Order: sequence, then C-alpha cells, then structure tokens
Amino acid sequence: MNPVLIARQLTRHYRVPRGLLRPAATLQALNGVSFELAAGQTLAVVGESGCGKSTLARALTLIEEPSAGSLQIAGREAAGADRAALKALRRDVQMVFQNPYASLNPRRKIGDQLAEPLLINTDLSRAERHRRVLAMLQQVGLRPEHYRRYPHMFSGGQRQRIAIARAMMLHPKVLVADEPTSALDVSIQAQVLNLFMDLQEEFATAYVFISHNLAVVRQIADRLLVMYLGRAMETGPAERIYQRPLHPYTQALLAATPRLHGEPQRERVRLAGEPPNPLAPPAGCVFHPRCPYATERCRGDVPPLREVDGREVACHYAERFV
Amino acid sequence: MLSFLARRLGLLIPTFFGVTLLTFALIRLIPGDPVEVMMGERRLDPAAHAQAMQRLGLDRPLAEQYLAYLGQLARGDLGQSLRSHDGVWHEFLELFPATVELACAALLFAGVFGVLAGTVAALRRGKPLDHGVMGLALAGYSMPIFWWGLILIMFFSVELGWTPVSGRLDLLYDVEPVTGFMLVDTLLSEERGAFLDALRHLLLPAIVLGTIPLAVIARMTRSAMLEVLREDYIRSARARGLSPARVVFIHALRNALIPVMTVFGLQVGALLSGAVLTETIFAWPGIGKWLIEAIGARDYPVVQNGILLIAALVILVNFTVDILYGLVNPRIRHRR
Amino acid sequence: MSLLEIDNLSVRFGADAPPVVDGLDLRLDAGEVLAIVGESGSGKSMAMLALLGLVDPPGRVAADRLRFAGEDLLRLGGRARRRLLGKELALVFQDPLAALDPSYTVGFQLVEVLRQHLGLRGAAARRRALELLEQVEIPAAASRLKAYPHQLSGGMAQRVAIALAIAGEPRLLIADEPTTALDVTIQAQIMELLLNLQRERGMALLLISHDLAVVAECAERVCVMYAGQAVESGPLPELFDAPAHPYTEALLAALPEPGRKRLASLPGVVPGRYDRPHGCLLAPRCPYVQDDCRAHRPPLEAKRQGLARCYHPRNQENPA
Amino acid sequence: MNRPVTPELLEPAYPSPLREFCAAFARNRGALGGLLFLMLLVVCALFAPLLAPFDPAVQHRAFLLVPPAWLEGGQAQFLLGTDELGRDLLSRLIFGARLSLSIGLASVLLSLLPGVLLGLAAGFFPKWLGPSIMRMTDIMLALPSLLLAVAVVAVLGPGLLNTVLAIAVVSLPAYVRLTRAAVLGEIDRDYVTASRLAGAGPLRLMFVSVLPNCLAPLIVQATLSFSAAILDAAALGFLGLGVQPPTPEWGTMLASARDYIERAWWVVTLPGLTILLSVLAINLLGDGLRDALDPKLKNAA
Amino acid sequence: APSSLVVCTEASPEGFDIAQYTAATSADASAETVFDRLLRFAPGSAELVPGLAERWEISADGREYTFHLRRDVQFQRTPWFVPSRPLNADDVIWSFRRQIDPAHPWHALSPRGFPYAEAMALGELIERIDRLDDHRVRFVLRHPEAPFLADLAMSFASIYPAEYADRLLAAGTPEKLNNQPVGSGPFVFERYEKDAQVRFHRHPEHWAGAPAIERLILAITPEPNVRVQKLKAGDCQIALAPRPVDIPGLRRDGRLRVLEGEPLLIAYVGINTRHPPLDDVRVRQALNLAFDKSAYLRAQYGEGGAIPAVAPYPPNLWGSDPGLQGWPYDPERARRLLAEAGHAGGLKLSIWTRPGGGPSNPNPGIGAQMLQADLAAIGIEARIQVLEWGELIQRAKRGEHDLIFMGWAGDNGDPDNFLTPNLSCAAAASGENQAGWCNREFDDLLREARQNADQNQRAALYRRALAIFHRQAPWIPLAHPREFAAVRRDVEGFVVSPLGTNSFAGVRRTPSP
Ligand SMILES: Nc1ncnc2c1ncn2[C@@H]1O[C@H](COP(=O)(O)OP(=O)(O)OP(=O)(O)O)[C@@H](O)[C@H]1O
Ligand SMILES: Nc1ncnc2c1ncn2[C@@H]1O[C@H](COP(=O)(O)OP(=O)(O)OP(=O)(O)O)[C@@H](O)[C@H]1O
Ligand SMILES: [Mg+2]
Ligand SMILES: [Mg+2]
Repeated sequence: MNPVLIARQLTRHYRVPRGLLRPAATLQALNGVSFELAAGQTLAVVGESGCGKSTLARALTLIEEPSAGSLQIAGREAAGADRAALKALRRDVQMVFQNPYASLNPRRKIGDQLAEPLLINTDLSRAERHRRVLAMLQQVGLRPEHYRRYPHMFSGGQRQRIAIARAMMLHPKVLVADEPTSALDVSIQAQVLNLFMDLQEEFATAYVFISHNLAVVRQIADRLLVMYLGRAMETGPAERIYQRPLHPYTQALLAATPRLHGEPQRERVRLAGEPPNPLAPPAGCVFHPRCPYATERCRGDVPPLREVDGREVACHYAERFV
Repeated sequence: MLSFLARRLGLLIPTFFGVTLLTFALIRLIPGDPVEVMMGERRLDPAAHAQAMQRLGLDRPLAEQYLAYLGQLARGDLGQSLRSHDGVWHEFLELFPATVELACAALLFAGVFGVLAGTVAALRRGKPLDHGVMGLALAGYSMPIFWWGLILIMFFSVELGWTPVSGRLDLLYDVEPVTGFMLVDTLLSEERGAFLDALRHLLLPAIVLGTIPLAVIARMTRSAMLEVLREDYIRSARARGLSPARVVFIHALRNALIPVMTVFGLQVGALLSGAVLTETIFAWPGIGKWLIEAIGARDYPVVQNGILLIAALVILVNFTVDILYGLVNPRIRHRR
Repeated sequence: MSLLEIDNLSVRFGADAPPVVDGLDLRLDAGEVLAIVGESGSGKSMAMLALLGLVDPPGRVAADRLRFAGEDLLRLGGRARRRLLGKELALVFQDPLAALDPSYTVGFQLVEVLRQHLGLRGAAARRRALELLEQVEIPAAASRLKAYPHQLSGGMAQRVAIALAIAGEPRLLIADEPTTALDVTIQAQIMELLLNLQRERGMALLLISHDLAVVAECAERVCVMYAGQAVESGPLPELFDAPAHPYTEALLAALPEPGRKRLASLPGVVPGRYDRPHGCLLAPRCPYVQDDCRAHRPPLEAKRQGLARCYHPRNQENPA
Repeated sequence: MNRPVTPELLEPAYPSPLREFCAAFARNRGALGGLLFLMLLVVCALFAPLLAPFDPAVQHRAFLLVPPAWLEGGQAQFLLGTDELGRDLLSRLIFGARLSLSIGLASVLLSLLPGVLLGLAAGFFPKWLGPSIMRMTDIMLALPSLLLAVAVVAVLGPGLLNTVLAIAVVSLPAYVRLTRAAVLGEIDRDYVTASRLAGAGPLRLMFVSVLPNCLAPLIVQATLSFSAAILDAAALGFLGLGVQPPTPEWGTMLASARDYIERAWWVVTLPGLTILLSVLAINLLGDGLRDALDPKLKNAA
Repeated sequence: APSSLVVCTEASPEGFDIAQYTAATSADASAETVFDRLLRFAPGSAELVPGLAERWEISADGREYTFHLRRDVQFQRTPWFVPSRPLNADDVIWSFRRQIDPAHPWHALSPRGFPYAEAMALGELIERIDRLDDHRVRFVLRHPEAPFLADLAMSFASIYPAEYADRLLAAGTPEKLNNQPVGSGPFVFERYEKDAQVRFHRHPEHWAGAPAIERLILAITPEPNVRVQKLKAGDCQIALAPRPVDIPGLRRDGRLRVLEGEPLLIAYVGINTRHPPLDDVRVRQALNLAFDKSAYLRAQYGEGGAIPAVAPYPPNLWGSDPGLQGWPYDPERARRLLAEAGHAGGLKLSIWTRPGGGPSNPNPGIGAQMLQADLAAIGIEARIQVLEWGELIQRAKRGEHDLIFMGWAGDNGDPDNFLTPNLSCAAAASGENQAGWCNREFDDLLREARQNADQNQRAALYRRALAIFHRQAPWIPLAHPREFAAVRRDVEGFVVSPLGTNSFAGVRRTPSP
C-alpha cells in the first residue's frame, strides 16, 4: 500500500476568549489523530456533532494549520511548507461541503465556477478549460447547457453534483467530503453516494468521507475512524468494526442508529447524558461519564489507542468485547 | 456580564481619542485666524498678534499642541467661548437640558407611536391599513424636517393659533431654571399653568424632531415583528393555545423590540442632527443651535469642545443602549 | 369513531396555485402511533399546521372532514380551538431551540401553559412545572426552570419542548421531525422518551419524519407522502417488507443497508409545485411507468398492504 | 458505466434572474410609482433648459411674489408663481432637480467607492486593519451627521463641490459598515472556502467571489443614501451653507423663502413639497429594490 | 394695568459690561436698562439732554468740561450687591479711567478691551479727569473735540458703581461685572438665560422716577418673522426691527401699531478701489449706473421702507446736501462707460455678502442676487460669496473682496461719525474703509471739519466732501432704511430711536377700551 495521505498526531486547539477579565480557554477540537490512506480508498470519519470532524477536514485541506502533528500529502510534508509549496499541495486535496446551498457562489455561472480552479492553477486556454468543464459536467450527470446556469436553478442533489465536479476539476489525489449528503433527501442521497463511488472507480481518488450517520458510511467506507470530543476512539477496517465494535462508544453509536429491518427488541447500549462541554473535557477517558462500563481506572487514566483484533481502539477494556 | 461591560468599555477608549484628534484637526483646518476672531473688531499689530498666538499656544508644534489639549481635557478644562467669554462647559450645561428635553419628548413620541404603528401594520400585513401606515412612515422618513417644521408652524401656530410659535415657555411665567428642564422647573415653580404652557411649547418641536425616528421605528418594528411572527416559537406559542393578545404582546413584541432598541441608540446621532434644524426653526435654545452658530462665528473653543461633548454623548448613549440591549436580550447577557 | 379523522384535506397558497397538501385522508385511533414519512417539501408539516388551524394567510385550508375527538375543527371558534390546542392536541417541532421563546425562562413558559390550560398559578404551577421537567428526564430540573433556552443543549431543549407539549395531558401528540436536529445517540433517547410517554399516558402519537428507519422502529402504521399527496399507507412492518407503491419501494431501496453494494435510486427530483405532471405524480421518475400512469392520476385504493395510489402496484402476491 | 442522467423533462423552468427581479419589482406598485417620478425628475434635470419656461435666474422685477396661476392674482405665465425676486418658481424647481440629482449621484459615488473598498479591507483583514477601520467609522458615527457635514463645509467653505464632499464624508461610514457586515456574512460561507481551495488569492476572493454577493444591500443602501444626500444638501442649503445663490437649489430656495411664510405660502410649500416627493420617490424605489433584489433583506428597515 | 412688558429683540446680548461691547442689542440689555450716563439723548432723537450730570460747563478753549452730578442718584439693590452710598464723582472717574488708563487695575480685565474708547482714541483725547469734589468732575482734553459731549451720551460711557467693582475685585470675581451688572438705571437686572431671555424689574428709586413697567423681559427672537408672529400672538408687546416688507401687513392688523423712526443708517456696496479695474473711476461710476436701486429698495425694504441713498449719511443729519443727485439707473450709459474704460469684453467680479440680515440689510441674499443680475446686464460676471460675519469682516479688512454689501449705523448724530470711520485714509490703511479709498482732498476736508466747532462751517465743508464722494463713487450708496417697531395697541410711550438703541423706561401699558 502506498499512502497518499498520512496524518500523524494531528492536533488543533482553539483559543476561546472569555472577556477581558478571564483568561482565554483552550478548546481541543482535534487531539492527536493519526491515520494513513491509500489511493482509491475511503476513510470514513464518524462522530457526534462537535467532535471535531470538520476541524479535521479543515486541517486536511490546509485551510487551517494544525497546532501540532504532521500531514503528508502524496509524499510531501505540509507542516511548515511555504506559500508556494502550499499552493502546489492544495491542488491535491479538494473538498465537498455539507450544505449544497452555501457551497456554490450564487452570483456566478456554474461553468465559471467549475473553470476557476483551472484558471488559477493551469495555463490552459479558454477553449480547453471550457472543454474540460463540459467533460466533467457530463461525468457527474449534468448536461452541457447547465454551463451557463446559476446555482439557484438547481436542486440540492444537482448542486452537490456540481460541487463534486468542482472538487474533481484538478483531479486531486485526495477528496475530503464533509457530510456531503446529510442535507439531502434519501433518494437524492443515494444518487450522490453512487456518484462518489463511480468517480472513485474512475480516478482512484482517496476519499475522506465525514458523516455522523454510520449507516450511510457503511456503504462507502473502506476504513473507519470513530471520533469523540476531538479524539480517535476506534479506527480500522470498516467491515471489521461494523461486525464487532470494540469501543463502547462505537457500540452505542451503532445501536442508536435506527434500522429498517432490525429486530425490534434487540439489545441496545443506551447512552445516558450528552457530550460534555469541550472547554472542560473530563479527565481520564473522555467518554467515561457516559460509558456504561466505566470504572475507576477510566476516570483516571487516558486509554491509549492500541491495536486489538485488527483495528485500533482507545479503551482499557477493549478485549472484553472481542 | 461584567466582562461584557469591560469589553465594550475597552472599545470606547480608542474611539474617544479618535474624536479628540478629529476635533483638534478640525479646528486647525477651519479657515480664519482664531486671534482675529477673538479680538473681534479690534485691530492688532503683528507683535501683539504673535503674542496672542503664543499665549494661546498656537505657535507650538502640532503634536505638542495636541498633547497640551489632551492635558487640558484631562483637567476638565474645556476653554472659553471666544464670543461670550463664558466657559464652554458652563454654556453647554446651560443649553443641554433644553436639547435633552426636546430629544426625550421626540423619542417618546416616536417610540410610542412608532411601535404602535409598526405592530399594527405587521398584524394587518398586506391589508390596506398596513399599506397606509407604512406609506405614511415612508413619507415621514423622507421628510425634510426643516420644511415640516415650517409647515406645522404655518398651520398650527400662525393659522390656528393653537400652539406657540417658538421658545420654551411664555415669558410672562417667571420660572427659575433649577434643573434646566422646563417641564420639571415649571412644576417646581409656583406659577400656575406654566407646566401646561411648557408642554404646549414642546409639542410641535417634539413632533417635528420625532417624525423621522417615528418612521424608522415604525418600519423597524414592523419588519422585526414580521420576522418574529414567522419564528417557530410564535407558532409553538399559538400551538399551545395561548391567546392572540398574549402571543403578540408577551412573546412577539418583546422579541421584536430587541432589534428596535438598537435603532433607538442609532437614532440618537440622527436625533441630534435633526435637533440642529429643529432648534433653529423653533428658536429652541439648545446645543444644536449653539454649535451651528459657533461654527458660523468661528468660535473655536466652542466648536472644538462642543463637538467633543456631543460625540462623547453619542458614544455614551450608544454604550448605554448596548448595555441595555444586553440586559433585555438574555442571549447576549449570558455570552461567555 | 377514530380520535382523529381527516378527509380530503388540502392547503393552497394563492387561488390558482396548485395545492401544497392535496387531498390527504388520515385516521388515527386513540393510543396509536402513526408515522408520516416523505421527502422534504412533501407537505407533511403543512398538513399538521392545517389541522391545528395555524396556516397563516394567504394560505387556505379546505377539507371534507377535520374532526378531533368528535369536535369539528373546521367549525371551531377561536376560543374553543385554543382550549383544545396545547391541551388535548399538542405539537412538538423539529428545531427545539427555535420553538422556545428566547426571551423567557423555561419556567416562565411552562407556567404560562399550565395557567392557560389547567388554571394553575403560583407555587402550584411551579411545582407542576418541576414535575413535568422530571418526567421528561431532565437532570437537575429545579435549576433548569430558571434557565433561558439558549443555555440548553439541543437534547435538553427538545425535552423541555416535550414537557411543554404534555403539560395539558394531551390525547394526541404530534411530533414534527422531533429528532432530525439531534445527534443519533440523543435521537435514540428522545424517541425512547416519546414512546414511553405515549405508552404510559395512552396518548396517540403522530410522528412526522423523513427517516424510514426511525419510522420502522417506532410506528404501528405509516403514511407515505409525495409532493403533497399520500401515496401509500398501511401497517408496519408489513408495509416496509413488501411495499405496494413504487415510490415507497424506491425510498426503501435507497437506504444504505448492510450488504447492498450499490444503492438503487430514483432518477430526477421531486416535481416543484408548478411542474407537477398531469397523471401519476411519480410517473416521470417511475421505473414501471406505463401509459395510463401518464394520463390519469391514480386514486388511493386498497391494496394488499393497505392503501396505495398506483395502477401497477408491486408485491401484490401473497407472501410466501 | 451506468450513470444517472437527469431526465430532461424533469427539469423545471427557471426564469432568468433579471426577469425574476423585474417581475418582483413590477409587482410593487409603490416602487413603480417611485421609479416613474424619479424618471420624471431625471427628464427634468436632463432637459431643464428646454422644459423650463424661463431662465431660472431671470428676475422679473415687476412680478415679485406672484402667486401660482390658479390663485387670485396669479399670472398665467408663472404657473407656480414667482419668488421674492420675481423669478419663476417652476423654472427654478426644474433646474433645481438638476442640481439635487447631481449632488445625490456625485456624493453616492464618492462615498460608495471608498466605502466599499474600506469595508472589503475591514472584512478581509480582521487582525488589525479591520478594527482600525471600524474605529474610524465609530468616530465618524459619533458625530451627528449634519453637524459633521456643517463642520466639513466650515473647513472647505460653502459651495456645490464642497456640499457633495461633505455629504460623501457623512455617508461613508454606512457603506463601510454595511460592506464589512456583508463580507463577514459571506466570507465564512463554503463557496468562499471552495474558491480558496481552488487557489484563489485575496484580491480574487474579494472582488470575484465575495463582492458580487454583497451588492444587493449595497444597491439598496446606495438608493437610500441618494435620497439622504438630497435631504442633507437641502438641509445644508437651508442653513445657508450649501450651494451658493443664485443657483436654484431646493433647500436654499426654502431658506430664503422662510421669510415669506406668512405672505407667500407657495415659495415655502412648493420647494419643500418637491424635496419631499423626490426623496419619497427614491425611497419607494429603494424599498422596491430591496424587496426584489433580496427577499432576505425585506425586513431590514 | 398690566405691569409686565415683553420685548421681542433680535439677538442675545454679548454681555452686560457694556463698555466691552458695541452691538445695539447689548446696549438695550444693559446701557438702556441697568445704566445711566452723564448725558442722555432725548427719546426719539439725537438731541443731548442732562442725565446723571444736571449741568455742565465748557471752558472757552473747548478743552475743559466740568460736570455737576445729581445728588439723588441711588444705585440698584440686588441680591448680589447692596450699595452703601449714592453716586458720586468716584463712580464717574472709575467708569472712564478703567477704559483709558492702561495702569488701572480693571483695564487689563476686559478680554476684548474697550472697543469704543479705543476706536475714538479717548485715551489720547483725554489728558486727565479731575475730582473737584463729591459731585463735580472735570475732563481735560488735549485738543478741542466737537463731538465730545455726544460721545458721553453713548452706551460705552455708562457709569458703574465703583464700590461694586472694588468688592468684586476684592472677592476675586471680576467677571461678575459682566454677568451680574449693577447700575443706577431704570431697570434692575434679574437673570439672563442664554439665547432665551433677559429679565429685569424696575428700579424703585430711580432718580427720574420709577418706570411704570414693573417687569421688563427681553425675549430673544432672532427670526424677524417669528418676532412678528409672537407679537400677533400676544407673546410679546413690542417687536423690534420687523422686516420692512412685513410692515404693510402689520399696519393692517387692528391689534397693533407700527412705530417708525429715521435712524442714522446707511446701506451701501463698498467698491474695492485697490483692485483694478475698480481703481478706474469710470468703472465705479458704471457700477453705480448699472444697479437698479429703486427695484432693490422695493424688494428689500418694501414700499416706504427706506429712502434711496446718495450720500454716506442720511439727509436728516445736518451737513447733508439736498441738491446732490444720485446716479440714475442707466445701464446703457454704464455699458458705454465700461467700454470707454476698456472693458467692453466684460469683467469678472466678486460680490461679498453675509448669510443673516441686519437692520441695514434685512435680506442679504436678495441684494447680492439683484446686483448680480444687473451687472450681468452690462456684461459683468459677478460671483456671490456668502461669508459669516466674522470671516467677512476679517477678510474684507485684508481687502480680498471686489464688491461688498455693508452698512453703518451712526451712534452720535455727527456726520463725522459716518465719514471718518468709513472713508478716511486712516480707515483705508486699517481696512475699515472697505473701498480702500483714500482721496487726499476729501480727507483734508474731513480733518478740517473735525477741528472746527462751528456747525455751519462744518456743514459747508461736508457738502464739498460729498461732491467728491459722489464723483469718485467709492460706494454704491443704496438706502437709508427706516427703522420700525411694532407694538400692541396698549403700549404707550415707546419711540424708535434714531441711534439704534431702545429705551423702555418711559413705556406704559394702558388697557385699550
Ligand atoms: N474557529 C473556531 N474557534 C473556536 N472553536 C471552534 C472553532 N471551530 C470549531 N470549534 C469548536 O471545535 C469543536 C469541533 O468542531 P467541529 O466543527 O470540528 O465539529 P464537527 O464534528 O464538525 O461538528 P458538526 O457535526 O456539528 O459539524 C466544537 O466544539 C467547536 O465549537
Ligand atoms: N407560505 C407559503 N407559501 C407558499 N408555499 C409554501 C408556504 N409555506 C410552505 N410552502 C410550501 O409547502 C410545501 C410543503 O411544505 P412542508 O413544510 O409541509 O413540507 P415538509 O414535508 O414538512 O418538508 P420538511 O421535511 O422539509 O419539513 C413546500 O413545497 C413549501 O414550499
Ligand atoms: Mg462539521
Ligand atoms: Mg416539515
């Protein structure tokens, strides 16, 4: 395996000002997340709201510089890269956003928006750019006459196709998709998911696919990264985790995900309470206040991420569930 | 809350220094020689002129002059009017209550009727009443108030004789200025009927000055109200079976007035602009007229420090409104 | 007689605009859990608002019958309707934070409802408010009474909204996508809470959702809406196992499920209000479309699984 | 490969943005009326020499303060009467339109351009440039606008150009704040991030991505400040600080007419009414534009 | 009978220490109410009658003036000052010495100096002032000066209680002299509210008998039409200085009476002779010929509001020349003259005027625009420049203008009072002479007349000077406006003074039947 994306201990802390009289607090939005991703593979990142998924996406797409950790894209180090190098690196990671209504510029024609990456990053002629945009439009299931239209003339699903097309214009090595289907209806969501899979087949792009819906991710993920409060809880091959989640949080997530044909009385790991305040994360295992199996040890010691049963888990008692 | 206050106060300091710099620069830009203005008809030979410049500190480098000016301000010394030789602060204090009284009356008028009109229009959205009220509001908003004042005087004072032409009180009432607020002073005095007379004098100017704020508040209230009426919590309140009056006045109006309040704050600047014109038309002895005349007569200390005082006033009022805004809006009050 | 009877309900905005809700029929018995599913814009919320008489002008509501607990909602005066609303018939909205008035404390809003419907005042009202918060499993309930809505998390706010809804001991609780704004783990908690309340109090629950999986887990009956019309309704889980209408079938097929490699999906989008086809609403997107589908709109007819609007229904053979 | 292609017949018909805007605008009767009146004014301004029955400066000394034609003592040749110097009021009003409109236009341009640039800069550079620009506008906003304008005129001396400058200075902060607010509203939106990801530099982000999306409120503000400029110019003229005589400016006309309020109501009423109607027309137009351009803005006062 | 009198006046007093100020409105609020002078002008005229001095003697050489003071003059009692003695010679000496003696402790305390005393060079004129006894004072002049007695009746010569001054100085509050005036005059100062009102009550022990009016209120009302409106509404009983154009309307109002006077007033356009081509007398004459003065008078002052001016002072003053004919309105001839002077192709000039009106020029905008229009007719393109009074005076002194609308109010009834300050070479040097016109012959005539005590001889000298003025045309003399006051019918005893100040001591209110 030849990874196109290697993240090591990616960390992002925000300083949150609390007025003149109190010192700024530190918010650990992303805390030492590591993974590797090979071309043509999909890493799915799941977790509840506020667990740092979007922060990870911003770090991966070089929109924000991580506070610590390293990031290699196609073999080149991003941390500490200068402006020119960053610009070159950016070509290789593109992004698709959650809200298709906000991710397209409402005042520019679709064609112009699709051509923008080419205009900025290549010296292709106008005609050539036009040709490539048309080709890409066709690739995502839109027609040439859409070139001249404005975003408001498209439905949410179509817009998401356009956003995907724009991200793919430069044939990036990595595509980060931040909840690309959560604003869409089920039938449209299926179309978009299919499109993602088709494009990956064709361009062998590596995907980082962010979602809070474990069911959606199951369709597309090769590997899974489950996050909670900025930390990785469990990561490894997707099917393995779905088959037998080892972290109580992963178990709870899976259990809480409603199923069409689930046995109605199946036993559920019910989580009490809500995620804690990220400004004051609990000591020890961040999950322990909600964990049904928490012990004294969990309250004191931070469980390291360690390999258990073919995946990595951050739980002191992972072996119990094997 | 305290930190919220502190943060807002922190923002005021650079603004205030900026204003001092602005007024300082303004005075040095206005053409005309302050010494000549001060001397009036008297003629000065160049030596005496230079001496006067030196006495006023006008021969020193600008930076030094500015620092000296700040020092003066720090000591609370606002200088003396070149025309009356009265202290600027003293003159300001003497005239300020008249302006405040006028402005408060105007705001009261504007606030009460503006909120009322806006609410009614929002509740009758799209109906003729809505169009009528909002048409009037837009006309009020477009009103050249100096003309409006003239028309009202022409009609109510000259034609009908219902209201006095100008001034704050019939001069036959001997009312000692205690607070400077005529409505208060007339109550304190022994003169019977003086209070009503003061009220009659206040009526037209307050209407004139309040017209534009009224229009702004009406429009703002209407739109805020419409916005709020669309909110889920209003729909929920109705779904909970609360009476329409309760929904409108307890839930909708309270939330709609929060943005309207900021308008009140912003209106203070506009109100003082209007006061300049209103006071001129109604011979209302307030600070607007005072400043305009000072600018005309190149009364430098009055212009410089009068503008400074007004700016400080506007800043202060906006600050207060900000704080009040925080008080009525729990979302801001509890911001970490 | 059912608790709720709706016949041929339609809502339109503007005289010649096509209806937003188009001939909806619905029955709901006391203590029953019924779900309405449908994609965004299919008219689910609007139908419920029409039921409650909360559709604002220029919207217009028409129905052959709109009865709740024997009362004719169409003919009810304002005062009588208000006595019903929030007491017998309560509503929980999708976005809990938006549904609470930001300017007042939780306690104020609870007491307000208690006074309106139960006539409780002062300490009695406050005591009852506290009990309600405890019933919806809010920790440290006493301190929450003084909290403003923005100080609550989404899950807490939804619990408060539910407390407000059950304050009048309603016989029917309508929950309009009560969990869409929440995380899965919280969603599970809230759904469980709602079902528990429903069971304990024997109230009917009308659950609106676009998530078929959620519906499959909690509802006894389901009604599927498409572009303003009910296209299919029937009991669960039978209906989802073998739907009659191609639209229901397609929705189910589009759901990611373990083992599916590629998702089946309907092509195209839901028709807008002004470009609804003449015939069957699904005709342009339906894989089984035939000429009669394009010519006439099918009526809601009894099929093996329940009612469906389709000339060529699926899964009509008896189960093996 | 099997790709779902959106079937043609499903495509709803979308009107062009321009058509949509026109339709929305035309539905607003007040705005239409405002537009018509404004066009009338523009015509008056453009063709004043042709339309006006007299030279606005010519003094008919035998006809001082003649009332409008329909009143007793009116003269048919002076439709709206004459002023204290025997000048034809109608002609002066017509020529006044020319002045008021150009003052409005010029001051809007003079404040719009720098205001938008400063606002963009303030939005895009939040570290220190933004706050300092905002402090600057705070300072300007701390002074009542008319007082500021009077002070500016006091510095520059009265006159047409200086009136324009004073009004432009006064309306600058509104543009800066509005632009900045709009920029801040847009800058964190995903499409801007997408543009950034595509490699766009700050200038491109400012002018190609963000600015076009901030135009709607700016256009509305421009109409509003256009009408405010006419009012301010009239107020300055009324205070004797505006355009210098004998230029027929509406506010200046009012100022000198004030002395005749008891004897010749028309010299007071007509210029004021003209100001009111023009400003009203432009404000109606602005409201219409606001509603038609951006439904979200419909509720901003 | 109603015992209050409300007078709508034009402007706030600049202050109450009248020696520091020159404006007539300031004089009304102090010199005419709070103070008395050694001599007075008889009501409604410029004739001199005894005041605090019951009689006086002038030495044969015209250099020594001895005044005998009345013995019954009581100063006013106020909450802030109770006099311990009646008026005596010390008060007179204090009142003059502080103005002319730089060593006097009060001399430096006036921030703006003593403009009148300085303008008249009293310091050089008066050699010394002797206290002969408690009630006799002698002024010794350096040279004879014909107008000296008239000068002593002017506002600035008001007599202050020296005792009050001493107390103020001792208390370290000399500025109170200006805020809380005390004098011997008919009215006692009560209170001043800036820009609103000045209140007085009568001085019961005034030597000429207490005024009939118990309370006097000056209502400050800068807008002339507002003064009229308030008068009509009964808010005030006397409206000073209504605009002449309003007079016909006021006369028609049965509740009112219009009083008029012929004040010593001239309105003119100064032609800056230092600016070529205005140094060319033909151009100046052309300007005079081009302006349609009668139209101007009608528009500015209304019918009967003013008489056209041909000379620098009004014809009711001695020394005027009834035979002198003004320049006619003759644009044709004006154009010819211009062409002769080589300006057939036109000229560019500036017209300066001020924004707000005064008695000589009630509506400045009108005049400037009419002049502009008339000049345009003879090919002169004139630009109007409106400047605030302070700036106008300052820059006019520097001579930056071409044409300037100006006025002058005489204050002692002597022709010299019009000529020397405005048209002498000295005034040209100082800039007060806006024409910058210095004609030796004219100037010599003025000097000769000033030093001559015989009025007939002086009148002859002035007539010769007028002829030169007319020919040289340094001004466009415009008008001698009438001065009006409108009063309620029940007001009696008020007269319009030619000197611009107003006295209310003799006013009574009698309810009309
Ligand atoms: N610019 C920022 N400054 C301060 N805190 C931030 C900032 N951006 C994000 N955070 C905080 O970091 C945490 C992680 O946020 P992030 O947006 O990555 O979560 P997420 O997993 O994407 O959530 P969601 O599912 O709601 O999108 C949150 O607590 C958030 O409040
Ligand atoms: N005031 C209105 N005027 C015109 N059309 C409206 C109005 N309000 C709602 N609609 C339309 O009514 C239709 C049904 O809306 P409704 O909110 O009932 O959908 P929904 O099924 O609840 O969707 P969602 O899942 O997004 O909540 C939508 O197409 C919407 O555009
Ligand atoms: Mg996110
Ligand atoms: Mg809905």
